[in-house]
Amino acid sequence: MWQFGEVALAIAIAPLFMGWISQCRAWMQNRSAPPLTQSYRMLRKLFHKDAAVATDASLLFRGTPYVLFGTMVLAAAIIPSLATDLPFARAADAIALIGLFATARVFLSLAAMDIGTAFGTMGARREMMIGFLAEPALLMVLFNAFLLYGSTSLPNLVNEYAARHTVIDPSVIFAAVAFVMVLLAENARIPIDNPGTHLELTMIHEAMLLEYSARHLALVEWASSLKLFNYACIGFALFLPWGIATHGADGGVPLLAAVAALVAKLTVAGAALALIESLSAKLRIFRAPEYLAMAFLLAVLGLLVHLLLGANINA
Amino acid sequence: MNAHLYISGITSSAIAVPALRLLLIVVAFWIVLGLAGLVRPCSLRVVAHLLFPLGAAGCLSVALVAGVFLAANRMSEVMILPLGLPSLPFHLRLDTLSAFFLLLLGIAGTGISTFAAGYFRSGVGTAPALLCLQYHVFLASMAIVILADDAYLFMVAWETMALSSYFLVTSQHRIPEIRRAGFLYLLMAHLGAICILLCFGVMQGGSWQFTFDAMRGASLTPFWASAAFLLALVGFGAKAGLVPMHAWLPEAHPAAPSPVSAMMSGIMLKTAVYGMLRISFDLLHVRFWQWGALMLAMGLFSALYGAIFAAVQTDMKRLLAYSSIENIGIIFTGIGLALLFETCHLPLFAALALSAALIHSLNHSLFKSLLFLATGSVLHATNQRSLGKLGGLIRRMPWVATLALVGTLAIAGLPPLNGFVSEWLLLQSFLFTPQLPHAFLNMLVPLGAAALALIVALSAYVMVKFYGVIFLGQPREASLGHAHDANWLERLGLGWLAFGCIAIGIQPQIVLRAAGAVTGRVLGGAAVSLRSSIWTIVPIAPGQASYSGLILLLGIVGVVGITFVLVRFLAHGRMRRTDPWDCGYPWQTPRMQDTAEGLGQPIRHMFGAFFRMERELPSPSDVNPRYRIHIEDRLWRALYLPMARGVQRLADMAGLLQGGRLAIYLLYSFLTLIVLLVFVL
Amino acid sequence: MELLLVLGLPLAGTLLLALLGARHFAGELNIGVSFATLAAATLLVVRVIRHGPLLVWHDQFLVDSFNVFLVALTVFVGFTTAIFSRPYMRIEEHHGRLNPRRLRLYHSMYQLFMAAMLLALLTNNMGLLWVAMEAATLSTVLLVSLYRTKASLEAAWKYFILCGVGIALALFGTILLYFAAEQTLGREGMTALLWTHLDAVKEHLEPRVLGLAFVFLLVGYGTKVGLVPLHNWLPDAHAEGPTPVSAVLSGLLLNVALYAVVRCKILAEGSIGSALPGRMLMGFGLLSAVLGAFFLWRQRDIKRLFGYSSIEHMGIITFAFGLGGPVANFAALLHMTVHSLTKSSIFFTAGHASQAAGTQRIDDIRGLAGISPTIGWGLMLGSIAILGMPPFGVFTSEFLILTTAMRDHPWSTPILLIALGVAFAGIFSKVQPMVFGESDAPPLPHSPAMVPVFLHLAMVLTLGLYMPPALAEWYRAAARLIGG
Amino acid sequence: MLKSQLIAQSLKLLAACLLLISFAMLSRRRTQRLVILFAWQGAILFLSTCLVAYDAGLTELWYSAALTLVLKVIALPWILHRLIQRLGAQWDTEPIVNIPITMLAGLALVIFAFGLAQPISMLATTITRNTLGIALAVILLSFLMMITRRKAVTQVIGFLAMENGLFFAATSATYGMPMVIELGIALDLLVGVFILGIFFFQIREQFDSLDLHHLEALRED
Repeated sequence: MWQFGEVALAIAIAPLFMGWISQCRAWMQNRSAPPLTQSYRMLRKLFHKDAAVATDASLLFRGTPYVLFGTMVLAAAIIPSLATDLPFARAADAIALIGLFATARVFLSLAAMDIGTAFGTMGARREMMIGFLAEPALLMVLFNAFLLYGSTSLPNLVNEYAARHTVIDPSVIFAAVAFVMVLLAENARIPIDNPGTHLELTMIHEAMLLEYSARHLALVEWASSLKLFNYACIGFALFLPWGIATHGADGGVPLLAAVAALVAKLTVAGAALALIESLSAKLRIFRAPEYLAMAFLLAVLGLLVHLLLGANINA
Repeated sequence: MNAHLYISGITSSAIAVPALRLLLIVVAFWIVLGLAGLVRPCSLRVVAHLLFPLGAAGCLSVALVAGVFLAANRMSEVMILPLGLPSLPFHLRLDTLSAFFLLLLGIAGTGISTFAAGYFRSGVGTAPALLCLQYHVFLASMAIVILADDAYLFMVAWETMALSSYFLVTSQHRIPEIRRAGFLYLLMAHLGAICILLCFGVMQGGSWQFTFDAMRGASLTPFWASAAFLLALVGFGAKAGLVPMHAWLPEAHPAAPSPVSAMMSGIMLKTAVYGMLRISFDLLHVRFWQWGALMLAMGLFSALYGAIFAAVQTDMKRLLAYSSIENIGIIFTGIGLALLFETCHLPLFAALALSAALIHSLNHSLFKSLLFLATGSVLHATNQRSLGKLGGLIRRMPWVATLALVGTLAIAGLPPLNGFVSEWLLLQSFLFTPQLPHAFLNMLVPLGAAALALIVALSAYVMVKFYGVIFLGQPREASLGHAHDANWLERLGLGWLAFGCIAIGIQPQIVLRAAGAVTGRVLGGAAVSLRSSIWTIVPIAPGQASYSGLILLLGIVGVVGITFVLVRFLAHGRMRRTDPWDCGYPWQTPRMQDTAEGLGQPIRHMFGAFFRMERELPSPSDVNPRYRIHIEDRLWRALYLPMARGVQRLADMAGLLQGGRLAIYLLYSFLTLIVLLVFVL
Repeated sequence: MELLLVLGLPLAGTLLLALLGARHFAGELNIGVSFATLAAATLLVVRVIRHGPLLVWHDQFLVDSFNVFLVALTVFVGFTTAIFSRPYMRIEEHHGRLNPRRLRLYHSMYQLFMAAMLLALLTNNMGLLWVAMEAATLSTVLLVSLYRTKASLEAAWKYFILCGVGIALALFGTILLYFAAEQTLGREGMTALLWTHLDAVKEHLEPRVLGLAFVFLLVGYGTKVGLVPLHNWLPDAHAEGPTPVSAVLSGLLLNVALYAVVRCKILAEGSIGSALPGRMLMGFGLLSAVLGAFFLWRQRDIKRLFGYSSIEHMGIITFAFGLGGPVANFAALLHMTVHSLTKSSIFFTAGHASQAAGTQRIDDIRGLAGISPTIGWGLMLGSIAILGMPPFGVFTSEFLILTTAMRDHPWSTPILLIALGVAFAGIFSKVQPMVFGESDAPPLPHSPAMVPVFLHLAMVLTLGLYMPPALAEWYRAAARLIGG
Repeated sequence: MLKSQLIAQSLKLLAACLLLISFAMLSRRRTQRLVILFAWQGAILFLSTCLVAYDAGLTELWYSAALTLVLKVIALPWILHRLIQRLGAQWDTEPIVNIPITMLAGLALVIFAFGLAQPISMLATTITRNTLGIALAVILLSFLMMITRRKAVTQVIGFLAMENGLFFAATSATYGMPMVIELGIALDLLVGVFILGIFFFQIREQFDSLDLHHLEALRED
């Protein structure tokens, strides 16, 4: 019951979250903001268009959007955004989640290379590069969490947290910063990529979508908004898991509480993201490694801090 | 898989036929097959359509027997053949460890032999019958290596393996590069073998007993135990392609015919892993955590090294060879970790790490042979090995492309395929390293996990490059226009391996159980707890982590299906074919695609320290600009060439001894006499 | 009786071939005589196996388990070499490098050489041993200089002088031995130089004299074994003499010389009571193995290459004898056997290879597998066998030697490792291009005799995988005899 | 008693002469002279053998004395003489090492040999015990001579001188080897010299000189 509600909610409000971020950005850059529903409109429009597919695009190219969407929905089903007793969550812990995202990334890159256009391949190359730099950092963040709560499956993490009302461990701060940096990188936001631009030489994510149109494009866009949403939820589960309905909680009240908490967190997070994005400038593509190395370093620092301060390791 | 079929029934009713005898029969059968080819030396038909399929059947039966043995978790069987040295007849032994590797050999061998049946064409290089002989001797010797229970038989089989594979590698011996590669390979193999021999010499421990049983009993001082371990590490590392003993590997694998490369990379390297496990966990009874740390470091370094070099290759088989180095590195990382845990008395985690290593060996033997065989088909279809001349083959050879895609995703370590399972297990076991009792280890080793993550992600990068450049995009050469798809035998072989990748991916419980049988025997009872249904696997405790490839697969498939239907329903837009848009750039030629070098560029940029690069950039005013880059292994110049030069110098010095003047020769004798007289004076 | 036949037949053959050696059927005759010797030797061997050691003619002749298998080996390889040399010499004649007179010399000297070696093996008298060695030297000197070219003359001259001096020193050693012996044994009859008698009383022989004697004997016979730094004659003689001679030189003569050294070592060790002689052998062995390997690295002449390989292997065997003990001696004897079988077969193929290519320069020999598969693969398999790759028998002995060394003298194993590695690289990097690759050389005028080659290799292969118990028992007995 | 004393004395004297002659050989340049010295050596050997034979009253020693006379005093010198005549190799060119240094080396060798033989000869039961050292010295000296000379002929003479030394050792130290062996040795010696003769001619017709520096083609380069 939680399970499907959660998935439905994720699918529903992911584009809204995206829209909310762009709205905040527009405000901060005092542009006139598009309405919140803008992304829904765009999806509808795309779904109704005729698809134009390159002459010798293979099945891989046409199948990829569905795979992307599928993986993201599955991820949403695993991440405890509202509640923790998710039967699906048994299927994959956080590491498997990273694997799931990697699958999506690989498929997208392959699809981008399928047509054989210069930009597609370039985008794929950059995307994979960012990917293999971001994953170690993310893993280190998870390591922190594991050291704290002795589990890599997110629902159990949240339960653990709820079980003992500890003060925030100092290592968490490092980890959180690292996580935010990874989140920006993985979701093609400034400072690594610019979701708004179509300036060929700088784009990464967009470059891979050049050949997509209509329903395929719609699915990809939806998937990427879901990805951002999922990442946000992972962040919440790791660092501010308040309000998530833990084990045994049932009935309407916790549900409403959880939804409210989620919406509130998303609002704040969206605003914060927009703020970061507007404040920072896009990096040259070869500065990206340094950026992600920084993230990795922070995560490791968190780890060491934790081990040094000798918090109880095996919870 | 085979295990899976049997697990249900067999465990209850353990059959009475001794598995070892069956295995030996198969081995003999292989040798007979090899010799049978010599009856009609040059008829390809007999060899291809009769002998190789029969060999495949042999492999299959080996897999079945080993699988049953593991499933039933039988007691180990021993046998003595009246051959070999007078005081030392051939001892054979089948226990769970050897059974696991025989299972590996059987499963991978089945696919490879089936493929080979369709692969070998007539006319080029060695006569088919000779190839058949060498091929099956190679198979048989690998099986014997795994079954051997005394040092002599082990060494004989080991060197026979090296020899037969050498002849297979040089089957195209008209080409000088191939001869050079073969020479380097055999040289390294021989040196490694001598190291292993010396290792056995150390372990014999007093009594001239070379049976493994006697070695288990031998008591060694820490110094000699470590000496044995190091010798073994060097010897088996040289065979496995552990950096810095890896130089032969990227030379020999591309040189060999594809089924042979598949066999070497898929199975032969694993025999080295087997030997390492046999010695460090079974024969040596004292172990030290330093060994584990060393192995862990070497493994991680090799893995990183292999991944980085694979990323910048422009020859598809070379790329795969380096990726083999990477995977071997991962396997050794697992073994090292297991040693660490085991020496720190954490048997459960040791079992976890060891299972990860074992399962990764099995997985690697599946997807790596799959990919090597796929390159073989590509080679036959296009006569191109250089990535710069391939592309767009997914349209010409859909079968190979599809099956290769499975292998690519699997080796990239993506769920829900098998590559992810082992890497996931390894990462899980890394999570427990903070519990190591050593101050520095428990801080440093977690970084190993990060390195591992980097390596896995890098391998994903490499594989995207591999697949994208060969099968996707536009054909880079006009000649690719009439590439043909693989024939049915080749498809069958590829299909078998691909099926293996998927099956292990969604049902890892089976192999996990098999690995459990091994770890249970090796680590004295410790095995990964299988508190897990057919749905999920739970390595340590359900609270900590669980994974289910099956659910993931079903989930993805389900969601994709539903979305597809919905989209079909709601979106009533047609689909029309046009030219690619590409930012409205009209003049597209295949040469404008990103090349293999281009895909390697970020890696070159980031890990420049690893390479020796020679670049030749075109000048802006160049009418037909040409860009050439040559990447070289630093270790080659840093390590191997100096060695060769040193030997040369010493040889020249020795040459001075023989100056051709008789008086000087007499002087030598004279001085020798005087010196010896002084000795006895 | 068999002994008489074994010694007499080659001598008779010498005279016979001295008369008829120029005829066209001389080759067959040579084979016939060798075969007769082989038959006689087989009888002898059977008898010794049946009734144990044999002492005849006032104990002047001794056949015990140590030398009987060397006798068997010698006559067998002598026989196969005779088979090989028939077509080989035909081809040489066809190429105009030899004429009937030389052939006569060749055939009779070949038989004389066999006779001398058999005498050296069978005699129980250290003095006669010396005489036989000298005779062997003289006969082979003529064989080495058979082509009468500058190179062959030079080689023969060096061979003669170096081995002559060596043998003279050996004589002095023998004299000292006698000098020591007559203190204990007295000089009645001629018992004082009989090995069996000396062996019986070796504990009472004056150690200091025996030490001196051993040094002289070691340097003397060691020159013929080809121990570094006394080896300088060996590569020249092997490279410049006719191939059958190279085959018997490295296949048999070296063994016989080493046999003499070992006999002396037994006495010296027994008298001195310390391991000094063993240590000397080990030192010589290691030096020869390593330097031989490094020499291999830089060869340009195919027969010279394998001459050095013989030095290397003799080094290994000497080292093993120096180690002493049942296993090491066993391994050394086994290595003697497989080495002479393998090496002679290699020389057979190398000879035909150089005939096929018309030169002995390695760089000019290419693609043998293309010219004649039997020669090519024969050379390839032979080299692999001599490099100690299983399942060939050479590996068996090296396995035992290395493990024993690792057990008793670990310090020596790195040296052996280097030696084996360098030797492998040195030989294989040269053999591989000779066998593989392209070639456009014409086929040989006469069909080469490859039967001996594959016969030998088959035997070596068998020894690698399975050792008949009788043979093993035989080796064990010999090893016990050598002791150490 | 006195007789044996006398014999011992004279043997010592002869041994000294032998040593002297070897030194002389070491210093000579002309091959003819060397041959003559070699003959003298043989003669001394013959005398010493006779003395030992007389003293020990062994018939077989008489035989070997006769053998010495025939072989070493008459046959070999004559053959060598003829060879040198025919080959025109009277002059040995400058030795590799110059004479004085050779002499010094020789002196060192003699001391070494004596030191070596001292303890052993104490054991000898024969009256001629301490001649062993001299025999050894002679051997080493002729070895030295072989090393330092350039001409083939001189090397051969050195070789034969070495044989003489051995023979002296055999007779003086041990009253001679058993007869069979004596014969064998003698036979080998004879054959050897014949072979050498053949060689000389072949070498000369190939290299038209007996100078050894022609024989340095076979080498590791």
